Amino acid sequence: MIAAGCDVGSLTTKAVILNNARLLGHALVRSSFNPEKSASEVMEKALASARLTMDDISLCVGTGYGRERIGFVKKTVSEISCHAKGAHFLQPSIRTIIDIGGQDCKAIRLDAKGEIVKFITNDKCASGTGRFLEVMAKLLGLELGELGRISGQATHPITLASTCTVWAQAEVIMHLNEGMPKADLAAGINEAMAARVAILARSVGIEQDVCMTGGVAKNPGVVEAMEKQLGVPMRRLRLDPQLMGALGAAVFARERLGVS
Amino acid sequence: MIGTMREAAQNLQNAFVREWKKDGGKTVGYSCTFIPEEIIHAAGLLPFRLRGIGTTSMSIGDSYFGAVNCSLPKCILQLAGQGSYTFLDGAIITNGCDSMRRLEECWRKASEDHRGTLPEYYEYFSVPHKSVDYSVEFYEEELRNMVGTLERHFRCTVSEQSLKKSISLYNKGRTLLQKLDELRFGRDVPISGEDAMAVLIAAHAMPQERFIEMLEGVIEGLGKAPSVSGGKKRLMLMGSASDDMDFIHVIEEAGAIVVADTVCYGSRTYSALVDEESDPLHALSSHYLKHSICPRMLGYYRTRLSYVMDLIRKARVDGVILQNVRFCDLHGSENGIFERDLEAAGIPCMRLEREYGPLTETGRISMRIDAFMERISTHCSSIGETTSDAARTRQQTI
Amino acid sequence: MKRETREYNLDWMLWSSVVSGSKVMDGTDKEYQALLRLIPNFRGIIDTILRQGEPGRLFMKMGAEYLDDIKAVHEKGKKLCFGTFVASKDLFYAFDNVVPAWAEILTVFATMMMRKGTAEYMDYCCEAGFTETSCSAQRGSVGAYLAGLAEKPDFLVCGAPGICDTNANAMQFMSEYLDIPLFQLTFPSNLTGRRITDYQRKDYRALIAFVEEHAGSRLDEDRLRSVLAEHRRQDEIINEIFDLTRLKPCPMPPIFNLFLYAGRLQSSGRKSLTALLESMLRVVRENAKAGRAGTVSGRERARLLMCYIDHYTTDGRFWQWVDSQDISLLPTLIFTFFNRGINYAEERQDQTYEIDTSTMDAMIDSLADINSRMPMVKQLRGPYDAAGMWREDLFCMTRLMKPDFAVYLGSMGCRNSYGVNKLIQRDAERFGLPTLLLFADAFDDRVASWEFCVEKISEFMHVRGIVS
Amino acid sequence: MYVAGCDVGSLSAKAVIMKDDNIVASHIMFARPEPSESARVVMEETLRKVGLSMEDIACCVGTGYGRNAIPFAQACESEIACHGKAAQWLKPQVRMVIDIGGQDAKAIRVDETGTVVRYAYNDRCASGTGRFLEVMAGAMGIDIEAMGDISAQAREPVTLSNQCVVFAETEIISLINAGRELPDIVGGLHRALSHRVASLARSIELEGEITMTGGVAKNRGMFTALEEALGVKLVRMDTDPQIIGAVGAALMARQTAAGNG
Ligand SMILES: Nc1ncnc2c1ncn2[C@@H]1O[C@H](COP(=O)(O)OP(=O)(O)O)[C@@H](O)[C@H]1O
Ligand SMILES: Nc1ncnc2c1ncn2[C@@H]1O[C@H](COP(=O)(O)OP(=O)(O)O)[C@@H](O)[C@H]1O
Ligand code: SF4
Ligand code: SF4
Ligand code: SF4
Repeated sequence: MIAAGCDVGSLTTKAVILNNARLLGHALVRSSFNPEKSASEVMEKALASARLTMDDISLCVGTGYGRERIGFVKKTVSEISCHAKGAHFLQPSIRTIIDIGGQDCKAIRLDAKGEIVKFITNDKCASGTGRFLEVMAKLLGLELGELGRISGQATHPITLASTCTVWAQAEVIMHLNEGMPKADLAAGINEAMAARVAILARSVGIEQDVCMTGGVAKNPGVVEAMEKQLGVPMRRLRLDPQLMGALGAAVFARERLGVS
Repeated sequence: MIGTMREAAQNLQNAFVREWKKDGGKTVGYSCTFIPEEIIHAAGLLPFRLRGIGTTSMSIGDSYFGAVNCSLPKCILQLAGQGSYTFLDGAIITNGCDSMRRLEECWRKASEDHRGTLPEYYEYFSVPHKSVDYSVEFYEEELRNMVGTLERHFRCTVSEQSLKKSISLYNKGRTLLQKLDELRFGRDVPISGEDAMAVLIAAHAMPQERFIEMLEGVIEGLGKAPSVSGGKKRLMLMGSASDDMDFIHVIEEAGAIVVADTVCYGSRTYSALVDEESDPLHALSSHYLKHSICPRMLGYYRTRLSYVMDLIRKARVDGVILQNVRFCDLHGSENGIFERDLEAAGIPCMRLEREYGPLTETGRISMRIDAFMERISTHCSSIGETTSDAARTRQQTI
Repeated sequence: MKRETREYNLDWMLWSSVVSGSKVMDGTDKEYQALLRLIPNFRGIIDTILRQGEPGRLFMKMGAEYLDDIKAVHEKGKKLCFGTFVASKDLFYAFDNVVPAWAEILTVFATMMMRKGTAEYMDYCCEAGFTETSCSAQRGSVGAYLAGLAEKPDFLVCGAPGICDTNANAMQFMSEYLDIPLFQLTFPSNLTGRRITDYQRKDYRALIAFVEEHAGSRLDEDRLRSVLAEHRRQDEIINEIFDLTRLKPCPMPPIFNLFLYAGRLQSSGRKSLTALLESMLRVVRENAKAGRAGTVSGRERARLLMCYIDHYTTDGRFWQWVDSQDISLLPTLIFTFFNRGINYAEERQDQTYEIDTSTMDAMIDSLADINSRMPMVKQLRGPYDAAGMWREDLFCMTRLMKPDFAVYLGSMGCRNSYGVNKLIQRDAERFGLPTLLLFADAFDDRVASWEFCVEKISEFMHVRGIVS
Repeated sequence: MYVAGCDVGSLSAKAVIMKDDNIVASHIMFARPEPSESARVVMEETLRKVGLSMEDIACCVGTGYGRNAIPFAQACESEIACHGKAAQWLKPQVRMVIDIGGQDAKAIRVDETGTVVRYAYNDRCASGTGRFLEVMAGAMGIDIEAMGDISAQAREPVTLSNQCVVFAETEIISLINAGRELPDIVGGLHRALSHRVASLARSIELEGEITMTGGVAKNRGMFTALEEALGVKLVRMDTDPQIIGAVGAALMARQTAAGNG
């Protein structure tokens, strides 16, 4: 039986199709203002990549901010549970997950069975979310992917004084004008991000293995800064970390179908 | 009947207040559960717990309070400044918490810019922060002053007799609320948390006599009512003041039922009865200082913890929501210790920070509640278990 | 918290910095310069302090003595009492086996001397479950204690309930988190009156009983008498210094402010403070005689009254900056202690305390009275415009010291002062005192950098025509 | 005698040339990353409009957040002083100026000579500034210029709970998803911002006639929302409110030049 998961996030919409433990297809699109449309779009793409049609899917579980509005979904599960499920599915030794998405960030701790012991989410301010990085990348004229890579070349990372995304932006502009190398700026940005998230992560209690999920986990600069901050290695997962929520949803669907 | 109470809970100047005013009755607002309603009642006045519901703007609240103050007193100030509280003939503010006590000055100042928005009777009373002999004595003296100022301003007399009568009336209300709790604590709960919240709020927003009358009816009706709790997880709400039924609604929409709480506006006021035998002011002073579970009484955390543990057991609670209004120091910090201790006892907890005021962030709140519900469903913790994973893993964490 | 941070104890680090700082002046100027290079992180503040000559050196020695006691408390077989600055020290120095450590003082030391301030300790509080919106003055050091990075206190004493929730909560949290007994001194919202005095004296006696129990020793009458006598002597010197600060130009060097209140908060009743104060008085007198301002240049361009607290972050550059701008810093408002005879209390003697050493009871009453007039305890316990509260104190100071402008600076955790600072600003402006509310945190430059603060203060001085 | 004022803001650079009591030319453009570059370009453009060159300018004063980087400015003044000065000069009855720019909001009280007597600025969060509206406009895919007209059609403006610019964006998206009308959302945004600014203004006590300056004042939705929030009619500037800071700087330049000559 074929199961699917669809994660309608604030910034991106993701879908994963599973047959037992085998990944048949996946897709990722930018979220539009209409979650229904984003969901069908991403699902079509995922189905195409798996050479399937909607009729082949026995059950699809939805998650993410827009989860209640996906037409083809029978059941919904929160993102927190999905990220936990997905990460545990890929790597059962994971005990702590740091998920940074576009609009929030979460720290989740699991037990050996993959069940959630504790979680914390940030919801005060946009600093410490993926959006912060996007704003900064745009400012530096870099692709999101580059922001992480280039920070490896930094020699003197800057320190950002402001926590507000918008003010931090002004600060970065100032440094840019001073002719500061982009690598140093990028490194400073990634470090600022990691420092903010590390507080959250530590308050949930770090236990190894630790992994990062969500789009920001694709930024190696943040991942390394995080390792430095927390003093533990981040376990790399075998699948695009941004898909973790959708994968978890698909695993839920599969469990629902009674496949163990 | 519950519908009427909901109406009373959702509107500032509700039908009961209007009726009371129409008959020439006077109303006195008060800021905190540490002010004995009995005294206001004994003076022939209607005690009305100050609230901040239905604000759509903070333009007045923010121009006096600072950016780091809690939104509850700010909302009250906003309403006051807008003239929504002109139905009050008096207001009593205390040093409940820091932001709340600053309401005293802010309201007074705001009334200079927004004329006619300060009740004529406007007083500040100082509630001690500990419950020892000399503080009970001190507070008794404050209460005596309160009686004096009320008598002078409203030209009434508060006799020992009338005080005793009020105490016994309010005790009756407390007893009934305890009965309601018993119904909520049973396996089959006949009332949703949202409705129960309406009842609890109404208790401080209408004449107590009327409230008692209605509550008796409600309880009788609930005795025969079907269960609304089937298959639902039983939650308890702790932390900052909350009089927002929509908030409870969001929680219950996730498939839970709120069966108990320890919050202000909720069931903070009736766990014990006032002694009816001894001198009334002394009895009130001692009751209010000794039976509160508010963290403003500093140094009594252990007492509160054992109260909470007891409540959790009695109400068969599956999980606890530890919420606090942003910048609420008292609950914000106490929730941290509660989380540690409750989790160690095997009770799943979730911390949530929110704003007081119209509930618009439902998306984020319900996402968390969903996740929490998913967590307790799989975890299936029962209170009997002593050490949970949480407790065990704490030792190993960094 | 980073692993590197976990490798050192906060009290040890502060001790070693201050002790070496207090010794750098002992050598030649060349040695001094060389040593300064070795301490890049707090070179600025050490230099600013030591440049004051003898008072600076005595200040460092006093700090070293204080920190040495704290760091080695258990080695010396003594008990460590941890608390907040709103409880006076005299009582504890009257026990021969109690060492008092106060959260805010340690935070200030660490904020000024450590490269990244106390950010990691502050964050550790949140990691431990303590609310991140609370006051940075406590979090800065409490975080280190929660993390076990300091000698564990034997008991806690807090004087903040009724004055400041967030402060009191920090102590309550610490007490529960580390399982340490806690005593809370409480205060009614008024300052004077028989009932109030009675209450406070009873509460203070309960405190003494608590300390005796946990220190395992009794309060010694003779020791207490000598501590209080020393305190009285210190008050007299301070009275004279304060009187001289009324002169235009103000003969007191800006950083003396820090010496004054830090000294009183950490070492009141101790000989080391008396020596420091005597030395300060000599300097101030000389400046006054010469008609010089206390600034390095000897000139005074403007008189600034910090109407709440000072700014401590980024190497304590606040004092350096004020000095370099030829701004006289008048005594910081909240750090006024209200001893009998002090000039700002001229017409309100009932708000002051008097030290009576005749009997044990009289001494305890004096202690209670001192304590109920501690910084913040006095000005923030009740409505800001009630008698003896913030507004009245501000106006009295303004009449007396004639500041050109006032700046409010506090902490983001401060519900109390943020709850009324707009009101006080409004009143101050009507009173004719230009007042700036600075949206920054005195202990945490992540809220707003020191550069931002300088810009805002300069802009204010300029726009409001305080300097041309 | 010609004088000039140059205001290099966070979002836009503005320049004004004055002769006697008249504004003879002005120009607004988006700020470049380098403030000195913005200043140079905006000044050149302004000069070009009246066929002048920098030599013709007796004095130029710089203001705005990039003021210290303007190479040709003889002096610098804070925006607070400039907005206060110019608003009162243009509308003598004005005693209070509310300036909302891209990066901050200020309430300024002036006396009858245009001298600042009190002021307050917003706290360190972008949510009370023009940037807030820009980000929201971006999220809804509409033009910032069109916001005023759209909000005029609002019937039931929404209430926003979130103060953070970025989170408010999420909220907007969910409101759109919930099927709320665009005008109601835009109206709600204006209301939210105007209430924040109104509380800022109230905190220094409203006095006399009030006007609004800065780029956001061009948005008529904000203008009416602020009038509602404050409960008073605002004085409308005949001059483009976005250049008021630069006008103030030019007035300061005139003073300096007169003092020198
Ligand atoms: N290729 C990439 N490299 C680095 N970071 C990325 C990349 N793609 C996305 N991101 C980051 O991930 C964030 C989006 O994360 P995502 O998990 O998709 O969010 P959501 O679930 O809220 O839609 C973006 O804000 C961006 O910072
Ligand atoms: N034509 C316009 N219509 C409506 N709003 C505008 C217009 N132009 C600019 N704005 C608003 O003005 C803000 C910029 O104001 P401005 O005074 O130029 O800022 P700064 O001085 O900081 O550069 C923008 O954030 C935008 O909200
Ligand atoms: S939380 Fe405590 S202090 Fe605050 S209003 Fe309730 S009882 Fe009073
Ligand atoms: S600064 Fe404010 S919050 Fe901090 S201790 Fe003082 S009153 Fe309390
Ligand atoms: S500081 Fe910036 S990022 Fe934070 S809440 Fe405000 S606008 Fe949002």
